[in-house]
Amino acid sequence: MATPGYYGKWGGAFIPEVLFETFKELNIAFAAAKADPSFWQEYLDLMSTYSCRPTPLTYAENISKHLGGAQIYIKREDLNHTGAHKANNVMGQGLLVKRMGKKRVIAETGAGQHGVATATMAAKFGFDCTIYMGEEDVMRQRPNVFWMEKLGATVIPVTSGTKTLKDAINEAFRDWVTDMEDTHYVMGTVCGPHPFPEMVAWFQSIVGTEAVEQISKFAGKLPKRVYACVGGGSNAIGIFQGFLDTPEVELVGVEAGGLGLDSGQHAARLSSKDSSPGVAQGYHTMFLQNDDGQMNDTYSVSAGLDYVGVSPILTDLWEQGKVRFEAATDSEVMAALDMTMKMEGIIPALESSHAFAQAYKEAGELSPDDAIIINMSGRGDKDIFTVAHAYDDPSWKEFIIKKGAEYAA
Amino acid sequence: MATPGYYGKWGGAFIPEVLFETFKELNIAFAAAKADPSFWQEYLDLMSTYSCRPTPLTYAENISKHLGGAQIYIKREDLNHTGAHKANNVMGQGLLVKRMGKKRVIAETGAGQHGVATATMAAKFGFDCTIYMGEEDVMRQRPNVFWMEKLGATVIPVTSGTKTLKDAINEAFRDWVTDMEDTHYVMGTVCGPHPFPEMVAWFQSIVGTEAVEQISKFAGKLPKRVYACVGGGSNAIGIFQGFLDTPEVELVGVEAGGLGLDSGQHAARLSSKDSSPGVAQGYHTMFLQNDDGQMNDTYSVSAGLDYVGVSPILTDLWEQGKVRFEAATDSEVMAALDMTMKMEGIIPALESSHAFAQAYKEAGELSPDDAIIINMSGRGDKDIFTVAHAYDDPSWKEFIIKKGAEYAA
Amino acid sequence: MQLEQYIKAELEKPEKDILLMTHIVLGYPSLEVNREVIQQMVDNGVELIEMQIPFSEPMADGPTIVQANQEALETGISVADCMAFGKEMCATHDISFLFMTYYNIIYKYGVENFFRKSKDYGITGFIIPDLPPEEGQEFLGLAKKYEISPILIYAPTSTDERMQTLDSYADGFMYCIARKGVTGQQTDFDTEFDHYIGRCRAATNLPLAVGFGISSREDITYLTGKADIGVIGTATINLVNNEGATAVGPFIKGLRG
Amino acid sequence: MQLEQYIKAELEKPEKDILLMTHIVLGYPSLEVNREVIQQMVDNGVELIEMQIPFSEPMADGPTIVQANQEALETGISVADCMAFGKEMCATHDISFLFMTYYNIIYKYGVENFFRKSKDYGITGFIIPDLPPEEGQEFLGLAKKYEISPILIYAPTSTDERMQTLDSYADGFMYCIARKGVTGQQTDFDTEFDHYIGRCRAATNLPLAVGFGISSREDITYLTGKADIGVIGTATINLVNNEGATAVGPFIKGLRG
Ligand SMILES: Cc1ncc(COP(=O)(O)O)c(C=O)c1O
Ligand SMILES: Cc1ncc(COP(=O)(O)O)c(C=O)c1O
Repeated sequence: MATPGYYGKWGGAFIPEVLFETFKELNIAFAAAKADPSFWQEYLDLMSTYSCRPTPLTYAENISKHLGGAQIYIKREDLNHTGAHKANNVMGQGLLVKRMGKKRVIAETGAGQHGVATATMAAKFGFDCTIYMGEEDVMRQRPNVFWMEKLGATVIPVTSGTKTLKDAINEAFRDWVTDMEDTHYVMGTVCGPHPFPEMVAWFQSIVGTEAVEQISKFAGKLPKRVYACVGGGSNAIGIFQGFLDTPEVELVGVEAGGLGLDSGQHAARLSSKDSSPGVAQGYHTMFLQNDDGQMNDTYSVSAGLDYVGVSPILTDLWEQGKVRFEAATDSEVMAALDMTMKMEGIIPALESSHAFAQAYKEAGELSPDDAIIINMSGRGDKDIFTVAHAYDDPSWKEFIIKKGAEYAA
Repeated sequence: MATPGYYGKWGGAFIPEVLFETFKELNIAFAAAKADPSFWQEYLDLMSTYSCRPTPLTYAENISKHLGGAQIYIKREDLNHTGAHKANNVMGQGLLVKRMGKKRVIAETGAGQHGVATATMAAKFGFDCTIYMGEEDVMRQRPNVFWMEKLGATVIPVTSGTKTLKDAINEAFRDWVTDMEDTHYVMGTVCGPHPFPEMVAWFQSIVGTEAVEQISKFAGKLPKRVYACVGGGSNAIGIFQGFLDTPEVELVGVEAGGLGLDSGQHAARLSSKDSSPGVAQGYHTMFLQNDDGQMNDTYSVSAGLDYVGVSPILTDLWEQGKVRFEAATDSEVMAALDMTMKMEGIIPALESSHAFAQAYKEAGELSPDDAIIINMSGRGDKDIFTVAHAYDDPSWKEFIIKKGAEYAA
Repeated sequence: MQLEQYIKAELEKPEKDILLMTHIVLGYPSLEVNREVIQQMVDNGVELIEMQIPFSEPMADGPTIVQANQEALETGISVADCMAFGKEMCATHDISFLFMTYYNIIYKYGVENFFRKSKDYGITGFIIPDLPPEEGQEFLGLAKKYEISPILIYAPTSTDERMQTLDSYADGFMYCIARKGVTGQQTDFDTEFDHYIGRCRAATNLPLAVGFGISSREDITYLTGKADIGVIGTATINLVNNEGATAVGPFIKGLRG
Repeated sequence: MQLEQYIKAELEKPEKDILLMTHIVLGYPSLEVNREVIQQMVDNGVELIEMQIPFSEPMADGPTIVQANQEALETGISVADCMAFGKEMCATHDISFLFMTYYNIIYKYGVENFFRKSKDYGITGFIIPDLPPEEGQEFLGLAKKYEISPILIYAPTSTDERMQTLDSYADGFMYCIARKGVTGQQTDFDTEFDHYIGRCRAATNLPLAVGFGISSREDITYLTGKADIGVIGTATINLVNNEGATAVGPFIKGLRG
């Protein structure tokens, strides 16, 4: 890295001047924490007592046999407290906030997972908490909103722009520029201005560190490929970090192909031709934007992947050819989810199901002597409204109609 | 134990003659498994790779300070795959079924947790799966029904009797007497005819074994008290087994107090005066029944505790004075849930919240030098419809009304 | 012993190749209707009637009888009402009456008390589907003491060895369930059944009753010569539900010869 | 340099204790209305106008301007339209026009191309709230080359040291945001503000513009003597929304002396 905060030409810290000191302070605090081994130890202790780390690596025996190719292992981030890898980042930032002596946290959330994780962390650490969430995502992920509120957070639906993740990020920044002394913005993914990408990647590296050790133990060798879905990129960079120095391991980032890459209805930044370099939300990366630099309205069945930008770290790795990017369409994702539930008894989040879909497409190309890892970033329970809707499940509908009528009465 | 399957005068195997051979076979297979150390090792391996065992012991620092009494530790069974301790039992029985060469499993379910766990296990092991669930519980726990179906199970709503757990058990037996050669009935709690209580207690003992080790490490001593909610009693007996030989540890089973022990609207077998010895569902225990021996219609905000009987093992321990039984009312439970969410960022299942409620009532009596453990049998996400309803949450209602109208259109 | 003697005596009557035992859920739909149905049964030659005392958890029964149990209980019928009705029936009709119920009913009533009263009334046997002999030592002892036959059950899943064990405890007759499952579904009679009933016959000297899914003249004809008693359960409940109590007489009459 | 000279020259005019800079979101509600509003502003003595090229992610703006950006984009306005309009305004009115936008707009347009065209049109400065000098080295170099003032921002959170650093890069004037937060909320002027503006003055020789929440004659009166330029942003957007473009003239007229 030439300039701190840059990954190749990607990254940076395009922040309003009013936050200059806040970022300076954050950079200093983060650097100090990173340099202090006791901080990481405190983090590991917290994650192993409050969450369930190390999370298991599960051998998907049935699907491996069914596909007849590589042996498939699943890294179980769904078993974290709050149900996703988001907890890794959030609890780490929580420790940092405590160190900085701040008393309030804010966050954006797309799928709601990061919001729930942040509200949880705030409850645990005794912080005030406000969560910004695009109005459309509030609709898609209502159960998460309910729990955030019950955890003591204030959830603010964001009605500007496309009413999704990127707008929630803007709104969180608007809060932060108003109230920065006591407030830390808990960025939920490995994006945004420096030092967020570095910080989030650091906390998420716990996934990769564990995964390397586990696969070596269980499969007796490194995996041929590692698959992770990519929204902002935090779960992907988390697991990929375990394998960056071993080029024989192919790293595959899977983006939301939505209705197909040709449909314009997707959120594929690095696997489609629809993105171009840009600067927004505080950093330089490949964005889905028009020729004028206005951000596009992206689409995905999964709220957590429905985002215009992508981690500058991943963009750099992509540019260097160190990570291959692919997209899985909504329908491929639903099929992969279905198969994973029925054959392994595991319910991946819709986001994570993208990684499963791509791995299933490719597993057959590999030999039964090969191992691959799918990073299961989260569990799918949270997606019940979306999944039941996608299945067009009649008894679910009937149930909701009945409940609705009961409440309307 | 004088007679096998008896705990004091409780227990037994009151089974229809048609199942005689099935039980004989089961007893033999179970005894062989129990005597085979490689079976337990296989179980441990499965639980540590497919689920997240050992589950953590979390120190509830904020609430401990707030209540000013004992240091409160929470055993995190919610972090199991499928979200509750039910997985321990189910995966164990799954291994046994595999050993017996059967191809189909059936189960009853109350809260739906055991149903989801069984459907999950069946998917993992490649078994056919049918789940019996009281129609009233189907209504209360619809999301679980949805997931069971998606996991490949057939869910049969039971419309007989009170349409709750006990009726689901009857119905499961009716299935079993029809189809026993290839079918194993995965009893979900530590009740029913021998060998089920012994078997379920054995698989759940993993909780207590871990808890003893963890509390000794974290608190440097044994706990003063251990709290667990008691439906059938499996999570309670699971953790209690770690402490049965150390009488200085007081064991507290917490039953569903519903609207109060005087209201008749509860499910308190051992902590109320409303129960009497009886024989039903294949075993001898204390039942909530009338003078004629007809079972009462029990009540609790939590489907998983809403049951007329209770483990014969616990009844024996109660009779011997080795476990104290208490009841927590619905409103105490909601308050405990609320406090746990807001102060610790943890969402216990409504069932588990009973244990929290009782522990919170008593923590202040103890000294800050004492430790106590609450067994968190499961996570509360599954209860969103019940909890949101109990909170009378307006935006949740609005959401449901809107969704309902959308589906009705 | 009394029950077995009664059965053997009836079977010796020249026109009786096979006896009939019918089933009644007490209080369903009401004791009045029970009374009428029993009258029809007796008038049309039924030799044994098992009167089921309803229980809230009829684990071994199928949907029709489950619902009958439940609805009977909803009318508020008590075990005492059932006992009194049993007493009345024994006094009124000169055939053999048995109580069928689940163990908890007897257990809560007081097992010995239940035996004593039943004996007084003239009840000849008890059928308790959830009480295997291993759990019923007290019960079996009292059965001996009060000379009420404990009817035990053979199932197609019973091994020869198990049948012999059961035989050592049983009395009156052996209740052979015709197939796996609960009450109320049709049974297919085939060579497998013949083999099974042959095993039953070999295992015990007691008369054999065959129940579960017996509903027609064809069934009874098939059983004649193989078994000693045909048990009609759900069939009459359905009949009463659909056509009323008066349909029972002609139905019973039509079953034999 | 040109911009600073213009400001100093204007301030030397005897009747001008303070200058006014107003703000416009291009295309909101339409370029026609923008044209009319600018006419009113110019006619009533405004010395500088910052024309915001709408962006889909206006991170540093408050709800009114966010919505204006969004609605402008929904009309289909392009960056090219905005440039052409800027050119027209520079040609029509003899005051100072600046472009305000977020960095991505310039970046995608081509930074040097954007400078070249703007220079051609007569644009005097750029305000880019998400481009701190650390990220804007190329931008600042081009600003020098094309003699367009890069307007940098002082905030109440800026330390004296930071202010000096910014001063070393800035040109034209210094944009002092009156308080933390986004555009559009009222600012309370108090001794804390006075202290802050004193620090600003000490840190730079450039003229000071004060913006964020300036909306009334009282505000302008308060700023007079402390700052050189009062910036009216959201206030005129609200005015046009509520009372139409013709209300802008009297409003502007009423702000000063
Ligand atoms: C379960 C899950 N997986 C993946 C993502 C995508 O985020 P990222 O790419 O940062 O891992 C999200 C975001 O909300 C998520 O909730
Ligand atoms: C989360 C949870 N806790 C507790 C129970 C009660 O069962 P047991 O007493 O067997 O632990 C249930 C039953 O469904 C449950 O789902």
